[in-house]
Amino acid sequence: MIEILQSVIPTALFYSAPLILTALGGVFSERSGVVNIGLEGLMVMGAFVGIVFNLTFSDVLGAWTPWVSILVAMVVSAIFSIIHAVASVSFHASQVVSGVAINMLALGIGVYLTKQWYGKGQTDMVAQPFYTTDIPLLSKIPVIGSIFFQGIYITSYLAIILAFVAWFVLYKTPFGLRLRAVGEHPMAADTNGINVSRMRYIAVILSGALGGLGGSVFALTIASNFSHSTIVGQGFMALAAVIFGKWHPLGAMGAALFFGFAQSLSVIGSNIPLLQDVPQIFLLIAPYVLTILALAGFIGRADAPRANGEPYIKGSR
Amino acid sequence: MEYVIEMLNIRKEFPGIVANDNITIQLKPGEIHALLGENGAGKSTLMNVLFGLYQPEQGEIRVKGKKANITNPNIANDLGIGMVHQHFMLVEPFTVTQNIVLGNEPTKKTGVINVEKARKDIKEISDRYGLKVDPDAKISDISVGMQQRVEILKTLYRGADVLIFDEPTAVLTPQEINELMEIMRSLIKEGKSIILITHKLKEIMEVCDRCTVIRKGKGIGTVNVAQTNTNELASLMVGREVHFKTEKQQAEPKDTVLTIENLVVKDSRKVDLVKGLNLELRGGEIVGIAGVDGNGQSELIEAITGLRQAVSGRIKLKNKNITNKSPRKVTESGVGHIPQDRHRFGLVLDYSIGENIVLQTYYKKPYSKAKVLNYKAIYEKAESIIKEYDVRTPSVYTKARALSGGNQQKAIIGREVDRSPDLLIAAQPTRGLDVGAIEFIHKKLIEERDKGKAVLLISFELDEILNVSDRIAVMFDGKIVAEVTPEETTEQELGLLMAGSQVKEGDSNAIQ
Amino acid sequence: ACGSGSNEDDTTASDDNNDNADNTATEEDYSIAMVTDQGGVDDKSFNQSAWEGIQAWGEENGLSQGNGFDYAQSASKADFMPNITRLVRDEYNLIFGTGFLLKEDIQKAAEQFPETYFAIVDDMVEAPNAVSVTFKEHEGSFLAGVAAANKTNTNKLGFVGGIDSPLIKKFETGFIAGVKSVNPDIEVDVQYAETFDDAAKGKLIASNMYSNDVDVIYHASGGTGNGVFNQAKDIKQNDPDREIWVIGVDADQHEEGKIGDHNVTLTSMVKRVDVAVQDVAKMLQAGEFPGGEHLEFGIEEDGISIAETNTDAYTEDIKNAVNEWQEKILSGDIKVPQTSEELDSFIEAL
Amino acid sequence: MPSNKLFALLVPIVSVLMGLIAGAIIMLVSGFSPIDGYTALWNGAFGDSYTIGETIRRSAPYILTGLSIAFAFRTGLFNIGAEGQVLVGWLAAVWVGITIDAPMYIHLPLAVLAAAVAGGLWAFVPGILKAKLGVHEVIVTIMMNYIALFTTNEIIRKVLTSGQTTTDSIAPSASLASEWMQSITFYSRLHYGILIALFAAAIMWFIIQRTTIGYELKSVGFNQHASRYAGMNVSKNIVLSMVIAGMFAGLAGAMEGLGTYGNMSVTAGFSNLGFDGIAVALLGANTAIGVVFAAFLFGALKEGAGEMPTGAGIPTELVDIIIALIIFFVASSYIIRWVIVRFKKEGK
Ligand SMILES: Nc1ncnc2c1ncn2[C@@H]1O[C@H](COP(=O)(O)OP(=O)(O)OP(=O)(O)O)[C@@H](O)[C@H]1O
Ligand SMILES: Nc1ncnc2c1ncn2[C@@H]1O[C@H](COP(=O)(O)OP(=O)(O)OP(=O)(O)O)[C@@H](O)[C@H]1O
Ligand SMILES: [Mg+2]
Ligand SMILES: [Mg+2]
Repeated sequence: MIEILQSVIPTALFYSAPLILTALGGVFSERSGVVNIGLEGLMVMGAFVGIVFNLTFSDVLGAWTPWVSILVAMVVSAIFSIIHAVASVSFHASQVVSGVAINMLALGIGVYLTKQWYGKGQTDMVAQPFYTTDIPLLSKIPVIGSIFFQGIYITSYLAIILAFVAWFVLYKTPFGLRLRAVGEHPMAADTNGINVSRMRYIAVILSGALGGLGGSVFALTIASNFSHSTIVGQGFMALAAVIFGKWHPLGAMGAALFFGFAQSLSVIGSNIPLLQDVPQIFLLIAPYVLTILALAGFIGRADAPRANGEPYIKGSR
Repeated sequence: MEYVIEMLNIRKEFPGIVANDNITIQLKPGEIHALLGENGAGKSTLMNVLFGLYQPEQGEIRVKGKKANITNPNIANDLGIGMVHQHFMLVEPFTVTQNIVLGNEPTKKTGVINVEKARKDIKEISDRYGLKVDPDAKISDISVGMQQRVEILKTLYRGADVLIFDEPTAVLTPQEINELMEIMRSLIKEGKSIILITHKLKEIMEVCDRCTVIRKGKGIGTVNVAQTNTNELASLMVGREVHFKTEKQQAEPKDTVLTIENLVVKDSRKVDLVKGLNLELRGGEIVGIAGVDGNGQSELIEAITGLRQAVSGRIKLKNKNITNKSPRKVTESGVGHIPQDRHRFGLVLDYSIGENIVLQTYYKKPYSKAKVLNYKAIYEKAESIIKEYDVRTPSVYTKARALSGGNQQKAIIGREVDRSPDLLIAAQPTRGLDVGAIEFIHKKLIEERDKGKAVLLISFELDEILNVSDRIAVMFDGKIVAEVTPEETTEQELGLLMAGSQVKEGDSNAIQ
Repeated sequence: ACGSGSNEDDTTASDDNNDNADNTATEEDYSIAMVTDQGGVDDKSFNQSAWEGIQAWGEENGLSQGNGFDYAQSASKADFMPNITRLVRDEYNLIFGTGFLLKEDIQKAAEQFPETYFAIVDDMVEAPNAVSVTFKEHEGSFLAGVAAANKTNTNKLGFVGGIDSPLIKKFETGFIAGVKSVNPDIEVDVQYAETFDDAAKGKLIASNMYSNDVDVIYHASGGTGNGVFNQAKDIKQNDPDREIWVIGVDADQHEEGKIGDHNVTLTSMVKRVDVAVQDVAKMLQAGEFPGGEHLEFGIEEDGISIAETNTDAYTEDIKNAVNEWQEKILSGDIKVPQTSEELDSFIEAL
Repeated sequence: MPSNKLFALLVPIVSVLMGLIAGAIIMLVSGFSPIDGYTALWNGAFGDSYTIGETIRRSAPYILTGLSIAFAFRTGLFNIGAEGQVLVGWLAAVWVGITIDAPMYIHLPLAVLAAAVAGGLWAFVPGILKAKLGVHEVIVTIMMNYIALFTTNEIIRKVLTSGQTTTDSIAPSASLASEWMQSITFYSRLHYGILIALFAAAIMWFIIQRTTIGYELKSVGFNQHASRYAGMNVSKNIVLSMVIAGMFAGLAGAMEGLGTYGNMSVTAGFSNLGFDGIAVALLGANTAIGVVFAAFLFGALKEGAGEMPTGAGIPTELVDIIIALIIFFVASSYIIRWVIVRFKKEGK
């Protein structure tokens, strides 16, 4: 059993980390009332920038390259997400439409520029990706140490820590209270003197930053290069995690970890004696079926922030 | 004389309509100033201008004699102007405290919201003005009255000394209204000034010092309340004579239409709210259900109309059992329902008026044949209803959303009455309407009665109950605890009964 | 022109050339084009290899891209046919479809355009004007298996497949056959990712395999393999002494294996599509286009080889062992199995 | 204020123009000639009868997935699952096309129907979960996509073939392919499916605009409480909406299985027909007519894109960028309206 956990948990963690980060972005955006199905595109942008930056500056920055890369990816994706904010907050565009456009645009730009800059559809592999580490001291703890603190990406911890930070920000600070108010009842927030548009801009930009972080972490821990197929569906899985987690940062983290576990189990399944004779197809679809069952069985109904998806137009009702 | 607020010659246009046309209103310090006008006269618009939600095209606002340019609610807050909106501006999943401090949160050094301090501040203010609230309750869990107190606390918390109340009493029970009046008086005592919008002339007479009347966007004038009466106010506002007491003949009850036996209904939190209720209703009579909000009225209506499951008991319509039948079955058996919440239940706001008129009949001839809609028939019907019920709308193709509340209500009533149901359930049918519209709706209900239909009227307005009903059933704690006739009772007695005091010997004789 | 960086500034020029190509193509001048599958001409795999073959052939004949040879990139399955047709109408004499995904479309095109020659790489079509080019991947995989079996310390090996399909089965069975031929006691853990572009899945599988003491993984899974390389490199980074290897596929994946001073790519099973493409082109020029035939490129035809780039890991001993078995294959002493059934009887016979 | 109809026409046209202008700027900046680029794009989409045929062929499934998403949207549901519904529809059509032996007038309708039914069943799952348990349809449909992908692959390998990656070709009696259409379009793969797609659009328009079913569906989409009050069965309508949406998407699968390809192959990833359908639906403002136009626009741009690398050396992704920008501009029609109104005022 411990052995299984030892192999499941670290893998689940690296699989989940990009999803957690991106889903946190989704939580911020949707909590402020802006539906964000553009998460996929934001991840694409993050992956693209993270890889390109890493390839370009690894000689200069050395071991710091991956860290600076994800930072730059965050910033660029945050800027990129302003398009979504402008369309859906200022121009009152349908937020779903704008999100779809973000997805197409990011992939288009990413691959187009890759072809322009590298003359081919995919980049080389980066020389400075993230590597796993053992946490000093903690990894020595018997049992737990080997499960949670050995051979783990720092970025996975970062994701988990950020989930708690997001929870803190959303539920403990004035900023979070205001942001949630804007997503529930923008007019009430407005009459309380809160600038609805500004809050929504900030939230969308945060989702851009976190989505970019998620995408670049994916690229620098898992894919190592960028092409049209680097990010295929992870953004949608992150969106699913947002909803699965009931628009709560810790919920979204839990959902993303659940996906990671399920994927990891489906791979490891063939080594577990009990599951050895199960045809592979069932293991393959198990993560998705399990998600549906979990939702239907005990997670149940989840209510979105009430003003989610609705542009706020001053003076209308 | 110094005014705290002066709005001079305000003009505000919306596309195609002048909502405020050269209106002036001046508020003296320490007064309660009423703003009166028909539905859609432009009261809310004027106050929204004052609160910084709208920018006027013309005119000037002076605060304590100084010209002010109020471009957003923040500025209004800073100038000490607070507003309790007609539709509450509360974030439902938040607690009372969170709603009050929102936008002005006290923080600790760490940047965390200082909940303890917020709670203490709120307690202080609420004690001072007698505004009882539970600071940790969620808005979605508290009564409308408490929600309103939260709204008031919100403005006081921000240090407002001019308070605008936009129709605060429309959604309150009589008890809550009395409490509110008390609160307003104590606010004045503390040196605040108040602008009160209400359609209830009695309230104006009771608490207000002066009253500004507007009609169709134009200022009619300001009167001293002490030197006027309700009749004069009403005719100033509507431009004609208004009858408060609806004329009606003695009821002639016929066969039993509705029988309810031992009905038990739970609310959405699985608590019994209707606890073995019995009631009988005959054709040709209007039975008013009087009761304090939350005593099971809503659940009773929902059980009758099939919107909520009854746990036990029986509901019979003309000897047909309709207990736990689907809403469609109930409707088809001859029940009409004017719902309490017109936006939630009564209308599909994004449908046109025409489409809303056939909301329960679209699948029947002539509105559709073999599942194909006949829009010509639908809109013809709608035309005739908006004409008969004086629904003011640009056209039958206009979305219901664009209509004023009063006109939305008239459309619903038109729709329900026009189906000519044997039983018409009217829940708070005149909430938020001006006196003219109320008069009209009361007339329609009585007309139905005179056609031999049974009408069940649920209202928190004792006036309305006493004025319209032929028989009054008092509902308390999920049961009908007394039945009286309007002639034999008084508001005081009803009030006592509604509060659950024992039925007196003499009254039980009144039960038929 | 987008495919090669050097060409990107002279777009207009190549555009003009394009027009010329249509006008000046005479009967003696042959022109050749290819339609990629979703991978694209820079997939570091058989699309790229095929394109390199075509380029080499073009250079040899003094042609330039857009003028004598070209490619059409497909973004999805829906693009195959329009791309083929466009090239037909641009009057290319021979059109390659690279990848088994194009099988149906090449088949159809060959029937519709009998005047044009076609070639499908990695699958088979039947038409008098089309040639089928396949590779004996099982033979190469067999040698990869031999190398892995000689390298392993744990006697546990892994195989990561892309999509479970007859083609990838050839890699799997060849590999296992090679391994078992060296040492029947070695276990091979086989997993299919069911996708060619999910690096995360590849990494999950590799992580699981390596933590179960597998020390060499052979992958035939395209982009999914990125994850395998990643995992191997990560382990190597943390524990430079740990012996851990990946065997690449299609092209020499030496680059992918680099990690500091080490390289985790033991070797790669290289498919020389470029060789095959040039061979077919030359046959066409010689007027001997093998229409209707099935050409199989194996070790003997130089269509398959084993990379020897990583001289540190790929030791002389391994090299000798591989060469030994290669001889046996060439001489026909052993027939490498291509399907699960053949593999079963092969192992039985050991 | 100019009439709404005028706007409904102007906004998309202005948006497309702005998208193309933005594309031209990008081409200029990256050193390409916009004239060459757009000439190639045009030739690739409408250059001759062949490309026109292919453009139309490509549009047919877009129409259907667009309808699928638009239909669900009208009921307030977001069907991200068209992708999976396409796959199961495709599989079902091919399955019937291969295994059944019947005359064309039975076989073809049966195969088409099978696709619709399969798509409908696939969408039934998220529908019923949403209606009965309130489970968010977005997650369930995303999960159902993956399940569809892996299961159809497995069925092709294990049931329809023995370990092969492509099924046999369907019987000619189940084929939508049309020699006549092919012959007038220089052997494009244009097939009768486009008629099915247009017919489906007409059906959607009719259901939504003219029938009591559509009246109920829209009503439930707008306000569930009022719909219940009015006696409508909210759960039934949610399920029905998803199922009809799934049937449209399933039909898109039939376009591919019975028309374009005549078989089905194991695939490594999604066809993107479903995801692109989201964009098509939204570009078409979720109306049947709008979806048809948007699908043709989409089809033309995507088809024409193929010519850009060969014709002008421009990566096809530029077209994706242009499409995305067009979508932005349509979505932001508020600002376009505002500009047009401003413009008109100034002109006066
Ligand atoms: N946001 C708006 N957009 C367009 N027209 C509006 C808007 N708000 C108000 N109006 C118009 O202005 C008029 C006045 O509206 P207002 O809300 O001030 O009425 P009111 O006097 O508050 O009515 P009630 O008594 O029903 O609350 C209405 O008839 C309406 O047509
Ligand atoms: N977006 C809008 N477009 C047109 N008219 C509007 C709009 N919003 C509000 N109105 C108008 O504003 C007027 C008053 O609005 P208000 O919110 O005060 O409702 P009301 O008439 O008081 O109804 P209720 O009884 O529901 O409170 C209405 O007459 C309505 O026509
Ligand atoms: Mg008002
Ligand atoms: Mg009102």
